[in-house]
Amino acid sequence: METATENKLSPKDYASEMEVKWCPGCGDYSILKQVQTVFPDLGVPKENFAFISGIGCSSRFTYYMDTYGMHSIHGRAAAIASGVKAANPDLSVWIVSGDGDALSIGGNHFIHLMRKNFDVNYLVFNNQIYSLTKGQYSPTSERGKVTKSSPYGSIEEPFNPSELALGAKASFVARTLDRDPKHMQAVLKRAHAHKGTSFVEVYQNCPVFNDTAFFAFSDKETKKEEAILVEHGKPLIFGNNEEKGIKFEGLNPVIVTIKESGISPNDLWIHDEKDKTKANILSRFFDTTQHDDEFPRPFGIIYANERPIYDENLVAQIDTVKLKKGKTSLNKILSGEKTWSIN
Amino acid sequence: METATENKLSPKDYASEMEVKWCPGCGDYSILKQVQTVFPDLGVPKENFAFISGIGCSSRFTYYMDTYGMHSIHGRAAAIASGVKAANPDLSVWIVSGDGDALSIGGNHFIHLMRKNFDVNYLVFNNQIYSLTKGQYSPTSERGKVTKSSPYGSIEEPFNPSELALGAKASFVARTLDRDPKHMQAVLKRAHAHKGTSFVEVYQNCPVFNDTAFFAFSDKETKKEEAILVEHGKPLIFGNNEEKGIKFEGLNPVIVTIKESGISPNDLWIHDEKDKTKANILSRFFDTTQHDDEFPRPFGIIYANERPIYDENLVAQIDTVKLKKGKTSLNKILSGEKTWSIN
Amino acid sequence: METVEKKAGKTTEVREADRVVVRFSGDSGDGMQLTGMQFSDTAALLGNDISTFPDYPSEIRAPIGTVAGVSGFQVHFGSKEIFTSGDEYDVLVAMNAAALKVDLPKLKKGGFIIANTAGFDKKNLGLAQYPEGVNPLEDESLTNYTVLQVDVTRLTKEALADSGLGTKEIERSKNMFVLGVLFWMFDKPLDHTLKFIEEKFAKKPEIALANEKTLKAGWIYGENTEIFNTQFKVSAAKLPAGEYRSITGNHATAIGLLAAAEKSGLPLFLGSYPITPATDILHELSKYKANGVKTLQAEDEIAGICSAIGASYAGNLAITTTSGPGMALKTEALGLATMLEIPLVVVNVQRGGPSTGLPTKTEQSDLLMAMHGRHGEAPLPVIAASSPSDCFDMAYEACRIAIEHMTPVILLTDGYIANGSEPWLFPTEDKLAKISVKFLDTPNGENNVLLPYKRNENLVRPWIKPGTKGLEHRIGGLEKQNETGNVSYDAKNHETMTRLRAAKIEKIADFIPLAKPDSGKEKAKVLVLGWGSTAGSIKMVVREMIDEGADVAHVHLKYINPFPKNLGELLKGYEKVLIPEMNCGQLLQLIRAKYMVPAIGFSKVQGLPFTTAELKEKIKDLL
Amino acid sequence: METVEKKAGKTTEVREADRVVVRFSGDSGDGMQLTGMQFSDTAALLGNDISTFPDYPSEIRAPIGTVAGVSGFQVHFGSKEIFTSGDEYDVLVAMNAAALKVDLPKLKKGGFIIANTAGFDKKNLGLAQYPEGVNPLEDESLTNYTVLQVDVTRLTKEALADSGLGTKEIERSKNMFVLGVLFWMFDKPLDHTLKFIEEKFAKKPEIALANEKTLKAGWIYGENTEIFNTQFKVSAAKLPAGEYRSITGNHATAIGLLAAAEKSGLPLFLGSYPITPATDILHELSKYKANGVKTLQAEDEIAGICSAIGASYAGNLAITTTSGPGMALKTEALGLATMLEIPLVVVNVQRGGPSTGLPTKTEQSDLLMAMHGRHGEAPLPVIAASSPSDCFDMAYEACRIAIEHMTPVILLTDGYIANGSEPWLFPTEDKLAKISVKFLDTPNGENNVLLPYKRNENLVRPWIKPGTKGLEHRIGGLEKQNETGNVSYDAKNHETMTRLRAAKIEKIADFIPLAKPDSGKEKAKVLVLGWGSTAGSIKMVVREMIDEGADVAHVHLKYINPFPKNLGELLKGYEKVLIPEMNCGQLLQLIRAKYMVPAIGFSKVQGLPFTTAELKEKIKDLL
Ligand SMILES: Cc1ncc(C[n+]2csc(CCOP(=O)(O)OP(=O)(O)O)c2C)c(N)n1
Ligand SMILES: Cc1ncc(C[n+]2csc(CCOP(=O)(O)OP(=O)(O)O)c2C)c(N)n1
Ligand code: SF4
Ligand code: SF4
Ligand SMILES: [Mg+2]
Ligand SMILES: [Mg+2]
Repeated sequence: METATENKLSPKDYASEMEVKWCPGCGDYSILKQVQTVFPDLGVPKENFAFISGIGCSSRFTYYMDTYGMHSIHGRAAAIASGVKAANPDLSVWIVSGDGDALSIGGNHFIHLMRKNFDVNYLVFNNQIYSLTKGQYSPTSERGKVTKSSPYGSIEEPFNPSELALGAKASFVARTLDRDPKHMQAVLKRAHAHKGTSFVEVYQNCPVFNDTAFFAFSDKETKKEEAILVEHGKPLIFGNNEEKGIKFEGLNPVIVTIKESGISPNDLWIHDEKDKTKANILSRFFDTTQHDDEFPRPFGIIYANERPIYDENLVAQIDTVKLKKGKTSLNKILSGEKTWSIN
Repeated sequence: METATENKLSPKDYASEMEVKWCPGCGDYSILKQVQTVFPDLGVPKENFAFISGIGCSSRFTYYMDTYGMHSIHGRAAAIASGVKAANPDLSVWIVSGDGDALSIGGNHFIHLMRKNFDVNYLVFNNQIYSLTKGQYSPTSERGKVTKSSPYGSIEEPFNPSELALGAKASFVARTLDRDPKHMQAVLKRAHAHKGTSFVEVYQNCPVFNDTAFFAFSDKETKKEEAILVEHGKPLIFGNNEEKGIKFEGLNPVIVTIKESGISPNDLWIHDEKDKTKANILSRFFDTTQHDDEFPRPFGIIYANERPIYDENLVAQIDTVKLKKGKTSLNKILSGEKTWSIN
Repeated sequence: METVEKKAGKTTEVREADRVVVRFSGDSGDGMQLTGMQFSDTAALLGNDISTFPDYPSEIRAPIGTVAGVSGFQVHFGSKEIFTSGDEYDVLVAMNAAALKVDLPKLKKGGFIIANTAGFDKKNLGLAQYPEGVNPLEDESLTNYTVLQVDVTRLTKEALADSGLGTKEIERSKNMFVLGVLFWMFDKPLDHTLKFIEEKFAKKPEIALANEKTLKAGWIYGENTEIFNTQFKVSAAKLPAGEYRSITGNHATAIGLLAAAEKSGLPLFLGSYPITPATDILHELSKYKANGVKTLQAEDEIAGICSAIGASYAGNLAITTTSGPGMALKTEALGLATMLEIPLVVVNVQRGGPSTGLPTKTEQSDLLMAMHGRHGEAPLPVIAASSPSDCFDMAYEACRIAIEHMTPVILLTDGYIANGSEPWLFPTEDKLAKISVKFLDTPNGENNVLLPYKRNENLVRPWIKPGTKGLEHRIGGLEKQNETGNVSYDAKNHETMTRLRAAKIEKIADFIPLAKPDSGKEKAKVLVLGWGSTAGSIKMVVREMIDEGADVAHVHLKYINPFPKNLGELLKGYEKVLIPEMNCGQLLQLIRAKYMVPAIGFSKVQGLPFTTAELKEKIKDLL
Repeated sequence: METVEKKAGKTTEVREADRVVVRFSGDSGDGMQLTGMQFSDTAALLGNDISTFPDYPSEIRAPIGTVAGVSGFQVHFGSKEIFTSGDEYDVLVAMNAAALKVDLPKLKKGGFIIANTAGFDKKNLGLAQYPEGVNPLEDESLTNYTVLQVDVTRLTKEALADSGLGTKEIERSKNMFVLGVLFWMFDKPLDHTLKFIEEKFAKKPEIALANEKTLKAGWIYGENTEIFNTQFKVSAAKLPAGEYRSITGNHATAIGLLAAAEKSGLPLFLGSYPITPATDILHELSKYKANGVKTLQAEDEIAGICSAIGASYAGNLAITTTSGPGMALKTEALGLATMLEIPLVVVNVQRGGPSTGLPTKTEQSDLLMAMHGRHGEAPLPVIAASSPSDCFDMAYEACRIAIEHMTPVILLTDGYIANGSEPWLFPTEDKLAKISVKFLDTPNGENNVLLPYKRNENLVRPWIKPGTKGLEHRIGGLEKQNETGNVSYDAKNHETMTRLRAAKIEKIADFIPLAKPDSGKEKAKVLVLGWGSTAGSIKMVVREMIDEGADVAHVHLKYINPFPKNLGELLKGYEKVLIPEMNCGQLLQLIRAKYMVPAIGFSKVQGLPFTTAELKEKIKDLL
C-alpha cells in the first residue's frame, strides 16, 4: 500500500455529499465520526479505501464515506470484500455490517473470512436487533427478548461474537463502544495496523428498537463496574475505585479486591493479546452464568496474533510459480501440448 | 420419546435393501456398521429415527439405513433437520454430513444449529477432502495440500471443527475414528443420550482421494503417541507405555513423563467434560504450532454440558401461552377484535 | 357535493360525496400512519367502503423535515364500492413543508389543504428545499386549492397546557389534533379512536388523557373556527350485508394460513427470515402460540425454507414467507421440495426490484421467477392475490393445493395489497372449503410393499409421516424411480418422472375455478387481462367504461400455473387483449407463448399502482 | 467396407469405413475413460474427425461388477465430418457382464463385441443380475453380432509374468491390452500411447514398462490370433487445413476465458465452488497461476459469485462457474451485478435436474432460469455453446460482451459438450477478436463531476476502478438515480432506469452476428431451430436429409438474449419451425412469446443427447 504523499486530509474530506439518514441519536453517527477522524492518519491514499457493506441501517455507512464503496446485498459483504482484496491487495478494504447481516445471514462468510484471513477490516455494529426491518430479535439478542417476531420472548441463546470469531480462527478480535469515541479511535487504528482480518465488534445503540442496551458499559454510574478495558501487558483491573482485579485460580478467573486482600496488581491476570486461551476466557466473560461472579464486559483488543494472510499468499504463490514455470504464451495455451496438422 | 416395547431389533434390521455403493475400503462402511450396531440399544422405536443428510459420499448414508430419511441438498441438512425436530420433537433426528457439506457450504446452518441447540445428533464424516466431486481440498484440509483445485498447494488455514463448534456454543462436542469401532459406538451412544445438539466429528478415511490421512491415530505403531483418549474424570495420559501425561503450567498444557519426573496421575489434567476452558484448550491441541510440544490428537467427549433446548422450549412456550391465553377459536381469528355489520 | 346547511354560530356547508380521498402526509415521526389508520377504521366502522395505501420511506427515520423523510397514508372511502386507494386526493393534510412539496402534485384541482403552519417555518422550508424566502402558504402558488392553515403545534400545546406533560410528549400528540379536525370535517364520531386511545395507553393514563384532550380539541376547533366552513357527508356504502372487519393483505395472508391449518387439522409451521414487506406475516403468526403455531425465525432465507421442508416432511402444514431477494435465495431448496413432492407454501410479497431495488415500493416483477426460477424442469403451482382481503382466500387456496396435490405452491402478493387495507366481509369457519389430509398408514403396494411415489388418480403421491410404524423409507433430491422412489439414473425413467411431475401440476386445473369475466361479457372488443394487485384499478376503470358504453371486459387471473382450463377458449372471444402489469410484461409473455394470442402489454414500473386515468387512456387507444 | 487383403500367416479382411463408433465399457475401476481417450486422441492425431462421449455413474466407485458401476466411453471417428458421438456403436468393448448388459441395446446389428471372458465368470454374471446359469457369451443371444472372446485378464497376467509386479498392478494394466487389440483392429500405430505412458509413469519406470508391454501384447494378439480376422481402415478426414488439437468443452471454456483475459489485458479472477460437471473449469484455470490467474475456491456458490463481483468491481475480468443447483444459489447476487452494471461471466454447465437430479447426465433445462431466474426486472445476456470447441468461442464472447457492455453474462454449456471432446482447428492469438477495455480515469460529467451511471452511445456506463484518484464514489443494490448513481426512490426514475437497463441489453443485438442457416436455405418447408449442444445431431440429420432432397433447414442459436436482430424476419421464411430441446420446451416458449410463431417443440428429457434417428423421424413427420 502506498503512503499518501500529498497534504494530509482532514476528517471532513472523508464525508460524502450524501445526507446522513440515520435516526436522531443513533449510535451509528458516532462510529461514522470516529472512522472519519482516524482515516487521515492511516497513511493510506484516500482513493485506496474501499468500503463494502451488506444491508441494514449499519450498512448505509458506505454511502456516507467519501471513499470507494459498495452497499451490496444482505449478508454477503465479507464474500464480496474478499474478491475485492484478492483482485487488488493494494486497497484498504473495510467491511461494515450489522449483527444480523454479519452473524445471521452472513454467518458462513464471516467464519470463512476469519479462517482464510484476508487482510481486511470487519466492523460489526452490534445493536442486538434487526433495525432496518423494524425490530426483530437478532442472533445477538438476549434470551427472552420480546420483539415483534418474539412476542412471548426469544427462546434462542445468542452468539457471543468474539467467541465465535475466535472459534473460526480469527487473528484479531476487538470490542469497542459507540459512546467511547477515544477508545473506538484507538481500536480502529489497531485494526488497520493488524495484518490479516481484523474483527471489531462495536456496541451500537439503536434508540428506536433497542434503546440503552449497552448503557451500563458507558454510563458514568455503572461503567466502571460493568466494563473492563483490557490492554496488552496490563493487569485486569476495574471497579469504581479501581479496586477490583481478576486473577486466575487454576484455569478459572476470579474477581478479587486488590487492596483488602493484599493482592497486588502483579498477581492479577496480565492481558496478553497473543494468548488464545486467555482470549477465549475473556470473551466468555459474556456468559456470566457460567461463573459465580458477575464478570465485567471486556473492551479493547481481546486477541491479536498474526498468521499467514490469504491475499498475500495468493500473490506469493503466483510469483513463485511464475518464477519457476514462466508464463505460458497465449498461443501455447491455445495449441496445448499435442497438435497435428491437416493440409 | 417413547421407548420400544416390542422385541429388541438387531443391527441388520437397520440395514435398508439398498446396495451400499461406497468404494471398497471407504471409512464410511465402518460408520454405517457402528450406527447399525448401537441403534437397537437406544430404546427408540425404529420408526422414530429420521436421518437427514446433505450431498457428498458421506450423505449417501441415509439410503443405507432402514429408518426414515432424507438425502437433501448440499449443506442444508442441519436446517432441514431443525424443521423436522421442531415439527415433531418425538423423533430421534440424525444429521449426516461431510466436511464440505457441514463446514463449507453448510457452515451457517452448522453454527446456528449449535447455538440454538436443537436436540439432534450431528455426525460429520471428516475425510479432509471433497470426495464426491473427485478430490478438491475442503475447509478441513491442511495448508499446502495439493489437490485438483490447488495444484500448487492450498493457501488456506483449515477449520478446527471442534473449536468452531465450541465457538458457536455447542453443548456437546466429540471426536471419534472410523478405524476404532468400539470407541465410535461408545461416542454414538453418548451423543444420543445428550439432550441438545450433539456434534460428533468422525475421522473417516477416503482411500481414493485422501488415503491414510488419519492412520497415525489408528495404526498400532503410532496411535499411542499420536492420539489420546479423553474420559470424564480421568487424567490425560498417552504414549506407547502410557508414560506420558498432560498437566497444566498456569494456563498452558505441557507434556510430562509420569514416572521419571515423579509426577503422579493425580497431578495431571483431569478431564472435565463440563469445563469449557479445558475443552477449548483440548480442541486446540490440533494447532500444535502454538505449543512447544507436539500434542496428541484427542478422541472422545471433548465437551458436554446441557443447556436449554430449542425444540423443548418451543413446545414449552406454546404450552405456557396456551394455558395463559387459551386457544383462539377460528371464528374469533376470522373476525378479529373490531367488526361492524352492514344490513 | 350538493346539500347546504347551517350550523349554530357559523355557516357550514355540508357536502354529500360518493367517494373521497384523503392523504395524510407528514414527517416519519409525525404519526401519519397511525392517524390514517384511525381515520379509515372509523370510516369503515360507519359503513363506508374503503381502501388504504401506506406509503413511507425505506429509512427507519430519514432526517426530520426533509423530502426523504415524508411518510404518507392515503384513505379512499365512499358510499359506493371502492376498488383502489385513489389516483388523486380531495384533501391533503400537510404537517410540514416537505409533505406539501412531495404530495401536492396529486391533489385534485380545487382540493383542500390542511397545513400545519408550524411546519412551514424557515427551518422547515429550508429542509424541504424551498428557495430562500419562498413559502407556498404565503405566495400565489396554491390559489387553485382551498388552504386551511392551522397552527397545530401551538394549538396542541395550548390544549395540553396544564397536562403536566413535557414538550416531547405534547409534540407527539399533535397528530390527534389533526385527526380531530378531520373527524369534524367528515362528520365522524370520535368514539372509535377514544376507545383505541384508552386501550393503547391503558398503562399510561396521563398520556391517554392528553391524547383524548387533543383529539377533542381538534374536533372543537373544526366546529368553532370560521375558516372551517365545509363539512363532507359520505354515507354508508351499499355493501353486501354481513359482518365486516378491516384487514391488510399481510394480516389476511397470516390468518388464511392459520385457517387452513385449523380446517385441515394440521399443526402450522412457519420458517421465515425477516424482510420488507413480508415480515408482518411472521409477526402476526408468532402471536398465535396458543393455537400451537410454531414460528422459527431462521438464520437466513435458505434455512427458512429448509426448516419448512423439514417440518412438512414431518407432517406439518409448512410455510415460508419472503420477498424478492429472499425468494431468489430459496430457489435451490424449492427445487428439492418439487422433487420430494411434499406440501409447502411459499409466500412472496413482491417489492420493487431488481436487487435491493425499492424495498418499500410495490411491483409485480417476480412472476417469471416464480414460474421459471429453478434449475431443471421444476414446475409448481403459482397463484396470486388480487386485494388485501383476497390474500386470505389465496393463502387458504395455496394451502389446499399444496396439501391435496403434494406440491410446493408459490403465492404472490405485493407491497401494495400487503400493507393496504379494506373492509372484509369475513367468512365464518363453516364457510371455508374442506381441506382433506390423509397420511398413509399402511403399505400401499402389492405384497405389503411401500411405494412412496405411487400416485392416485390425480397423480398425487401419499404423504407419509416419520414416526409411522412400518413405513420407513428414504427420499431425496436425486431422480427417483417411478413408484418406489428409489434413486434411479435410468434415462427413460427420468423422462417418465419429468412428465409425471409436470402432468401432476397441470392436473390441478381440474380443481380450480374456471376463468370468467369480472366485468363485461365473454365477447368484446377489448379484454383487459390482469393478475394480482392491479385488480382494483382495472375493475374500477372497466366498470366505468362499460357504464359509459364501451365494449370492454375484465378477466382477472388468480391462478397462473396452471391457468384455468378454459382460459384459451375464453381469450378467443376478444378482439384485443390488453395485459397491464407493474413489470415489463411477464404475464404477457406466458399468455403469448401458451395461447399464441397477440396480447398487448401495458407496463408500469414505478413502484406504484396504476392510476385509473392512465389505464383508461390506454384502453381507449385500443377501442 | 470394400477392400480385402491378405496378411502373412492368417487371412485378414481389411474394411474401409467412413465412420465408426466404438464404445468402451467396463467397471468404473477398469480405466475405460483413459482407454477411450487414448484411442480417440490417436484417431484424431491421424486426421480422423472425432467426437467423444464419456458416460459414467455418479458414485465415485459403485460396487464392482454391478450394472450401477458401469463406466462407458464412446468414440465416433471418421474420414467424414463427425457431428455427434453416434447413436449406435459398431464395436462394443465389454470388460464384464454388467457392461454388456448395459450397453448391448445400442450395438448395431452385425456389430462386433470384444468381450473380456474373465468378466463373465459366475460372480460377474451374478453381479450383473443375469439369471442363474445364463451366460450371454455361451447362449444364442448374441447371434446377431460378431463376438470376439478374449481372456484379457489371463493374457495380461501372462504378458507381465516376469514383470515382478503384484496382482493388483497387473490387473490395472488390462485396459492397455484391450487398447492394443483395438489399435490393431483399426490399424492405428501405438506411438501416441507409448509416449503418453512414458510421460505419465516417468517416476515409476516399472509401471511404464508393464503398460508398454501389455499394450504391445494386445496389438500382437490381434495380429496373430485367428479370431481377429477383420481390420478397419478409417482414412483421414478432409477437414479444413491447419493445426488441430483435441479439446473437451470444459477445457475449451477455461482457455476461452484465459484468452479473453490475455487479449483484454485484464487479470483473470475465478470465484467458484466445486460441482459436477463444472469443476474441471476450476481445475484447469487453477493450473495457470504463472499467468497470474487468481482462482478462489469459495465456501459456497454464493461466495463464489460474490467474490467475483468484488473482483470485477476492483477491475478484474471476473468469472464464476457452476451447474444447476449452484446456479440457483447465485441468483440473488446476480441481481446485484445487474444493478451494479459490472462485467461478470457466469458459466452454467447444465446437468439433469431438478434438484440434485441426474448430476452426471446432460440436459438443457436451465435456459428459462438463465432468462428469468432473478427477482425484479433483471435482464442480462444469455449465450450458449454448441460443441466442445465452440465453448472456447462462446466463453470468449461472454467475456467480450460482459466487458464491452458492462453486464453480467450467462454462458450455458452442458455435461454432454463439457466432457465430450472433438478436434479443434484452434486459432492463434492474432485471430482473436479485439476486446476493448477502458477504465474511467477522470470525471466524465460537466464541471468535473463524476457520473458513474452516465452512458455512452451503447447505453454502457464507465468501469471505474477503486484506487483511481478523484473518482471515489458509492454504488449499490438500491435503485439508482440516472447518471449520478445515487440512491433514488423516485417513481419515474425507477421506470427510466428499468427501461435503460433493458435497452442496454437489447442494444447488444447490434454487436452479435445475424442468424443464418447452418444448413439449408433461408426459405424452406421446415426449419429446425436449435440451441446449445444439440447442434451436432441436428446438423448431421438436416444435412443428410437435404442430401436426400428434403426441404429442410437448420438455424442454430448461440445468442439467446438478445436474439439476433434478424431472427424474427428469418423465421418467417419457414412454413414450420421445429425446436428440439433436451428439456420440456424452453426455447420454444421464448420464441413463441417473442415472435408469435407457432413453433413446435420436440423434447427429450433423458439425460442423453438426441439420436439422429429420433430427430429424423420427427422432422419427417413435419415434411
Ligand atoms: C436477502 C435479504 N433478506 C432479508 C433482507 C431484509 N433485511 C434487511 S436488513 C436486515 C437485518 C438488519 O439487521 P442488522 O444486520 O443487525 O442491521 P441493523 O439494521 O440493525 O443495523 C434484514 C433482515 C434483505 N434485504 N435481503
Ligand atoms: C449446491 C451444490 N453445490 C455443489 C455441489 C457439488 N458437491 C456435491 S458433494 C460436494 C462436496 C463433498 O464433500 P464432503 O461434504 O466433504 O463429502 P464427501 O464426499 O467427502 O463425503 C460438492 C461440492 C452440489 N451437489 N450442490
Ligand atoms: S432504527 Fe436504530 S439502528 Fe436504525 S438508524 Fe434508527 S436508531 Fe439507528
Ligand atoms: S470417494 Fe472416498 S469417501 Fe467417497 S466412497 Fe470412495 S472412498 Fe469413500
Ligand atoms: Mg442490528
Ligand atoms: Mg469430505
